[in-house]
Amino acid sequence: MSTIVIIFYFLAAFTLATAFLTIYSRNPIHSAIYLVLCFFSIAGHYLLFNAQFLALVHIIVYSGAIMVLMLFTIMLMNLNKEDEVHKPRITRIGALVVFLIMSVVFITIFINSKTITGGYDTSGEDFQSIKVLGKVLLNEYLVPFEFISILLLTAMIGTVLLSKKEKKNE
Amino acid sequence: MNTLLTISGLGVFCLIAEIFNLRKLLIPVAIIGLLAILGLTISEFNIPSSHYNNMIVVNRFSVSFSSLFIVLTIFLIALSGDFYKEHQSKLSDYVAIKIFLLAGAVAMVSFGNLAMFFIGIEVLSISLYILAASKRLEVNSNEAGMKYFLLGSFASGIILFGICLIYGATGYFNIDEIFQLSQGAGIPVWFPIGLTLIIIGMLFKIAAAPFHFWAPDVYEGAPSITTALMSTLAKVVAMATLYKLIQGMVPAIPTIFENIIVVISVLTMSVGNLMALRQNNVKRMLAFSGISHAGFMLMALLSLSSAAGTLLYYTTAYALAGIAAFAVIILVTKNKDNEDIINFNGLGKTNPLMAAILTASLLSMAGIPIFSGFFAKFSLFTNTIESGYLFVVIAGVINSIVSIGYYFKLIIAMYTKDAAETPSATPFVYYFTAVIAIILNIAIGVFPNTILNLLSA
Amino acid sequence: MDVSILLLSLLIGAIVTYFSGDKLASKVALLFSLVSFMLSLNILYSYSNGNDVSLVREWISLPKISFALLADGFSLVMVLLTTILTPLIVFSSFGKSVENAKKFYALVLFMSFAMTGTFLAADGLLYYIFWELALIPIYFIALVWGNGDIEERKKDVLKFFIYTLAGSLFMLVAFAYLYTKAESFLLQDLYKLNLSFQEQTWIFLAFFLAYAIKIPIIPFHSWQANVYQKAPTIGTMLLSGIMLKMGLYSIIRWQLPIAPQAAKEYLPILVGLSIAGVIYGSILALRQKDLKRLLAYSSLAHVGLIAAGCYTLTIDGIHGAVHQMIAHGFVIVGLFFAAEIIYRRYNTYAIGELGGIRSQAPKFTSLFLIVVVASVGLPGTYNFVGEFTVLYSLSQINIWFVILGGLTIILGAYYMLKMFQNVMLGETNSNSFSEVTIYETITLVLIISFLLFFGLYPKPITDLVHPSLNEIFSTINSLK
Amino acid sequence: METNLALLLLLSPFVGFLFNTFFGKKISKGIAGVIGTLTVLFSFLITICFFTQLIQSGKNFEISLFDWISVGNLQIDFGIVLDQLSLLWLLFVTGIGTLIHVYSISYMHEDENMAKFFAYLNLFIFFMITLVIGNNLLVMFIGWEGVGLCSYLLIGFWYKNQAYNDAAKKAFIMNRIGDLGFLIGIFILAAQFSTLNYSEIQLAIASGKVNTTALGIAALCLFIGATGKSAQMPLYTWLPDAMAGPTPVSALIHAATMVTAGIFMITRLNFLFDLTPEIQNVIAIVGVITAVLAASIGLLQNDIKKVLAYSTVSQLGLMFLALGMGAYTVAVFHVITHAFFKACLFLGSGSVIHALHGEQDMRNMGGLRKVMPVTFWTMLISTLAIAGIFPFAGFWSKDEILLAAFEHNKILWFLASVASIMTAFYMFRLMYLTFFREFRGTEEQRKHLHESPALITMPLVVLALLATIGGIINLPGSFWLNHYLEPVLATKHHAHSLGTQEFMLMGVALAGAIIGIVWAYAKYLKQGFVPKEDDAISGFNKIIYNKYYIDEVYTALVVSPINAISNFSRETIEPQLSKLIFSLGTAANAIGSQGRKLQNGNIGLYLFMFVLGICAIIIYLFIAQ
Amino acid sequence: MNNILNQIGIENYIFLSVLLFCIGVFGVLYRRNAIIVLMSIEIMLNAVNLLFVAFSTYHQDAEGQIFVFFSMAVAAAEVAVGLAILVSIFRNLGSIDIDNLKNLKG
Repeated sequence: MSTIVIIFYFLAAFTLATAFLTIYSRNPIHSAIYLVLCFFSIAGHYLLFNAQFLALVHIIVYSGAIMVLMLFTIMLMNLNKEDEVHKPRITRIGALVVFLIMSVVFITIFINSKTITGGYDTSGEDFQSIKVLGKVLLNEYLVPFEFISILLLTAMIGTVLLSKKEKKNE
Repeated sequence: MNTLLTISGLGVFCLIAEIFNLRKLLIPVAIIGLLAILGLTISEFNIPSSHYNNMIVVNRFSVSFSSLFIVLTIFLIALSGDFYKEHQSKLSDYVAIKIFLLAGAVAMVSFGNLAMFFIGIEVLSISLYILAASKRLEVNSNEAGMKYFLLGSFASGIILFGICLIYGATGYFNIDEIFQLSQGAGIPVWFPIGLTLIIIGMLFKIAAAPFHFWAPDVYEGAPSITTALMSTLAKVVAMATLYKLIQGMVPAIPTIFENIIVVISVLTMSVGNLMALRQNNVKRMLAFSGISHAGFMLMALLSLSSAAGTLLYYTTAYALAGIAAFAVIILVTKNKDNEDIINFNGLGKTNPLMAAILTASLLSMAGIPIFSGFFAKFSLFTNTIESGYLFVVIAGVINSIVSIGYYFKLIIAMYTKDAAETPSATPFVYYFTAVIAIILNIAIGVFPNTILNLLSA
Repeated sequence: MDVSILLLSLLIGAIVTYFSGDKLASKVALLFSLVSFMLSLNILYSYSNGNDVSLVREWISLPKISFALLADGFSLVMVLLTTILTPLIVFSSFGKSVENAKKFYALVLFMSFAMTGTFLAADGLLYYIFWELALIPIYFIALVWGNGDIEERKKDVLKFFIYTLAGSLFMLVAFAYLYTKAESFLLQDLYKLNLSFQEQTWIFLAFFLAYAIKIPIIPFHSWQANVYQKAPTIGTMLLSGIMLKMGLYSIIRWQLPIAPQAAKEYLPILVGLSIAGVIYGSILALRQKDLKRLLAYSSLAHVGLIAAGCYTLTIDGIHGAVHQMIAHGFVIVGLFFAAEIIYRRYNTYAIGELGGIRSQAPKFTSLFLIVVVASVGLPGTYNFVGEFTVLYSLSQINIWFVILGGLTIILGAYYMLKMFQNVMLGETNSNSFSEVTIYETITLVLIISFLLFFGLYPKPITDLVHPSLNEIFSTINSLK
Repeated sequence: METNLALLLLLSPFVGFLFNTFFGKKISKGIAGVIGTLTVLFSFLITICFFTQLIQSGKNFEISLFDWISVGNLQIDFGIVLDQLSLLWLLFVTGIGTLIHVYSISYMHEDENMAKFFAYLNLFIFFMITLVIGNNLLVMFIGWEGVGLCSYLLIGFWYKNQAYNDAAKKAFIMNRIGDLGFLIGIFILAAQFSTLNYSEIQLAIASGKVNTTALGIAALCLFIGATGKSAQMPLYTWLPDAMAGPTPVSALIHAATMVTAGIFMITRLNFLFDLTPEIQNVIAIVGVITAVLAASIGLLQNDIKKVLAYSTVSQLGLMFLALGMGAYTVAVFHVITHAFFKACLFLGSGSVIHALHGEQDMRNMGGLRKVMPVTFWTMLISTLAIAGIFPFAGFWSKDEILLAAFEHNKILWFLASVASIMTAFYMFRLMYLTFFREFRGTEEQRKHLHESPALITMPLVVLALLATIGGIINLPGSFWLNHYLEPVLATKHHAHSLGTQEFMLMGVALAGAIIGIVWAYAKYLKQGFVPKEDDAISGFNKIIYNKYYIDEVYTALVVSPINAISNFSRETIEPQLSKLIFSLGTAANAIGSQGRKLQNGNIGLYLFMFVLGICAIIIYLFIAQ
Repeated sequence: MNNILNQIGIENYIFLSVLLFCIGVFGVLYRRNAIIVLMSIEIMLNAVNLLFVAFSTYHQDAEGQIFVFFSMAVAAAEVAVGLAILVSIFRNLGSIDIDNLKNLKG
């Protein structure tokens, strides 16, 4: 078993474990911390694929932006207590059952799917350096890239709209 | 292509207008702008083209549906003026979001690449989350927003997963390439799984059973005008996109998958109709009615190759009736704290025109002749019979019968009960919108050719 | 000139009536219905001179739907029935104030428009559209202007609407199916279709459901009495006088020629069911306490006989059915109008509270009696012509059919005379009953003179419908 | 010319009807009556014209006026025929009709609706003429139903009394039962011959090639029609009740004219009945049973008009007996003589009732002989005639019937004789109770006792005269009627030669009549027996007095079940059916209500369903395959 | 350059992603705290992102990675909007327990 495989399994186990703990922790702060760890481990996977740029962006966006935003919200709302009452047993069991069914179903169908027996293509070309990504993003994917700005703009206006206090009788 | 650009431009313009305090002009300008865009869009009708590495594909399908979306948006924005009278400072935001939403909608029907599709649907969804939650001081609106947001994001995740699997199977996001590959042998099973997941995600968006649970709650809780938007524009967009997705990615639906569609279609229309029977809240009732219509629209997928025109017709008929109905509903429930049927009592006496319009739109939804809803259902039935699914049609017929029950509940309330209060003055814009919408509805009912055959040539 | 002008005049009439205001509405409606009556006479004249008054225009190219109006003797007779009865019905309401008159009369004219369209349409979908359109005005007429408890009425009228719509939607499916076979909705194309027996059976059933509910044939009649009772009398007249003829007309025009094999196969059941309706309706009518309900059940019995005539698949039966349709149209309008006259004075339909009217209103009594006698089918009235012919055709199928169907002349006499006795005769009623007004007299006299004239001289109608019925009959009989 | 005259004959009473309907209120009662009478008289005169013409030329007059109903290959026109039979009928219909009109002018003058009465009478005459002169069965059917309608109107003339209205309704419905039979008979004939014209049918039958089974059924159906109209078993019960109408109506419609329509029809179609001996037997048996049964009921009735009514039924039974034996002329002969004496009897009873201000119960009469001599004598003559006393008209006709019966079947003869004896008994019982001994009514009535005015007595006298000499038309030996009717009868009926047997039978008949009279004399005049009060009647008498409870039986067997079914349908089937339809809606609503519980607002549940849905679809698509 | 998939195999990544995705789903179903639900959805999206990158390597194609950028942007936008809604709910209800959102039902 090569190092890479060991690293993969370790990372995979870590990812799943932290993801699970995220959900399982009763304290939202802990959840957030676990989630950050989870994200880091996913970044590790990206690095395994040699996608350094993506890994970096991932950490910046998720761990840096999204999680900070969440933590900030948690703090803002003063939710850092373990005040969540557990769901009724039936829903918890239901959730668990659904989780199991879904995992089994999906894994079954993927096991049933045609396994790739031969080797994997290695084009040898560079396909994931910043340079290539930049070119693809700003040439072929220019329109979606620009359209993303609309998305973000909408989200921005929306967030403002949702939180802006109105002045009465303007 | 131009459509998308100009719509985005118009959206940005609306935001800028706020800076220069041009609120009074906002809605007229937006409407005029949309009309201009409508003209621009229609001018591209006979010029199929693709832009930017097939990111945007303009063809008759996309142009006709985009035009429909634009028309619906015009109506909705026209209604916004009065609806947001109390929220002048946010008006431009609302209008801008709606226009961006339109941009997302247009992207969804004219995508040539799954990236555009995904971003389009996200623009649409996020706008809707915002609009649903936009009455931030009202718990119901918050709840609606939250429910829609959680379930919607979940569905987005499913769609994303589906896209990912398709990418994994084919290595492309470009649907032309995917279409090519999907015909070849040896495509991994990831592809059908991915496609199934995307379709499930879209079924969620059109509120098909059993993915419909969000719809009634969200429709009820959201501000009425947003409900109008969701039940007309959003539903139509999702349906058109679903059609385009399937048609664009596979040459034909395998029988086994058609079975699924049959089951979901029948289930959806039945659930929608049966649940609507016992509703007291008009918006909620129309939500269930919308669910049942989604079931009908799904029948179009059973005759995939020939149903585009029918689907366009059905969606147009449904959306126009919906706009007319909601114009009346918004008007009637304007200063009320709920939308119960009781508010409609005696409308036939206090405001006969509006009552007539609501009646007409409900009759159209019920599929009574000369209203376009009849032709819509009829051509859908014909198509489906031609594809050999007679029993789905019979289920549809039985559902149409059931649907009379609740549509007429409202009509009866309007004409037989006495009004509790005296009518207040009606802003002209409601009349205008409702009348135009219902006239369009009847017009395409009398001349169904105009739309029915748009996509068949 | 073709028949479309008729539709146009009625439609315009409806619109103009709506805008003419409450005061003028009834007069405007009368004017337009008379105009359309004149026009239909004119068309009839032109038709009998050998001119083609039909109209076929392409309307929708895909699916191929035409705006096809077929004017042959048969449809013209039915159109004429509509255009005569409409002014009569409008006129019958003169001297009685109607709330929201402009809407009311506009709806009446609109309904008449739709019914005329149904009788004329020669394209399946067009026909279906008119068929459904006729349902909406009567729904509102019954709902808004009806009498009795509003909650009950709402339920019953809604049931009526849903029920009839349910039936006709299956007809729509049948049409859609036929379209996939024929690639056209045109009547003649549908006639030419070569359908397997099984297909015919299903299509026949789909049509049957629509017609059986509309006509109604038992056991699909449960909407009828309630709606007749609760609708305003004008609505009841429209329903019973014209609208249910739509179903009977359609049997002959659409159902039998399109699915003749099925009709032949199930002839005993169909005729049997219709005759069961005759007997059941009569028996029910015997013990009704409400005048309008009684008349409703009498109508059930009568139309059962007409339907039986249609389903005998003999030329006589069809002929007789057509005669009987027209006769029944007049007589039932007359009967309901008589009930309305009583209601205007006593404000009740309860038979138990009536009686002793004859001594106060001899003129009314005589007129009413003649209508009653006509409905009983006394020779010399038009009803006899139809009844005789239908019974004759039944006798050719099976002697038992005519014996059972013939019970109508016994039971019919029984319940009608009993009703007449309880309503009109006996010791003078303590409430005063004013004699019929001039409007009411004219209406009744017109109806009666029609019934008597054609009772003695039905030849004009026979001559008019004969060729077209023969044509339909040969279609039914041609091998399929 | 002849056509116009024939139309005039037909329409003259109709004009009277129209006139009295529209202007009756405006003119005085007398004028209304006179106009009504004149129109009938006019018809009578035209009939005489035609009659003399026919006698001279012997040629029928037949014309088709216009096409009426055309059914497939069956063309029915509105045609009239004036031949021996129809003219004979017309003669006594219009003749007696005129007399009764005259009588009514006086009899009805106190009634506020006299004009209407005359209108109805005229309408009746019009329909009766239609019935008689039609040249095909369907025209006859118009008249047939039309007279039924008039009968309905006239029985219920005093419409304020619901019992009278019930009687009218009953008459109409009983008639309609027969009419259904008639109609079915018509259908079968139409199907067989494609025509309903009498002469054409006769020709077709004469040419052979007929389906006798079908004809038998047709004949039976037609006979059922006749039993309705002519009050035979089992449909006779309406006739006694029909006495609710004014007495002239009873005389005209329910004694002289309308009830003989059945005999007219069978005589008209004699060629058909001749082919079906089984049906003829049925007719004869039904006739004789009716005769005996009705006569036996008549024995104990106390209502003067009821007695006459049962006597009518009984006499009609005898006529049917004659018809059943193929002795059509005999039947017709008896119809005519019966018309004379029965009309006279009814009018006479009317005169009595008139004098007693509406009293009809014979127990409250008596001793009227002196006060009302004209009425008494005319009635006595008629009674002798009906009892079959030589040489009154009834003797000859009844004797012919008995003679025919004796030749045909001894049992029939015996029963007919029994009926005759009973007839003689109850008729004289009527006479004795009414005119002899002391007056048993109230003092108030006694004061007002008076002979009726001339307008009433004049028709009585005329009719009594006719009842006396009426037999002349078919006296043994001359047999004028036989010869006269020969052209319309298919089978020539040989006249009896007067032999020993004939004389003996006459003697027996006469003796029978005398026995009846003596029996009545002994009981009612000699002993002065007055029938008991209703409650006191018991035993077999009670059964007879209550008409063998046949009405009750009919009610129990037919009317009550129908009403019960009707009630059951109205109260149970209809609501249940309604409920069934509603239950579909209710079920849908119930599902909706249950569904609402699922839609419980819980996001978790929604997601749960969402995921389950995904799993289900995936499993179905990718695992279950 | 050595393709990492030669050693690990694409299946394993698929399984990992699926499991991660399912854990996300589980979280959505299991928790009542809206913010944790939000996090669960992020986990789902990340699972897909991971798979995108794996497929990108599998196909030796940049597009998959480009899509991950889009997906991140979408995630960010969603979180922003989601949190905004969350905040307004918190302001109105004082809690972010999604089980309290049961006004709308039936």
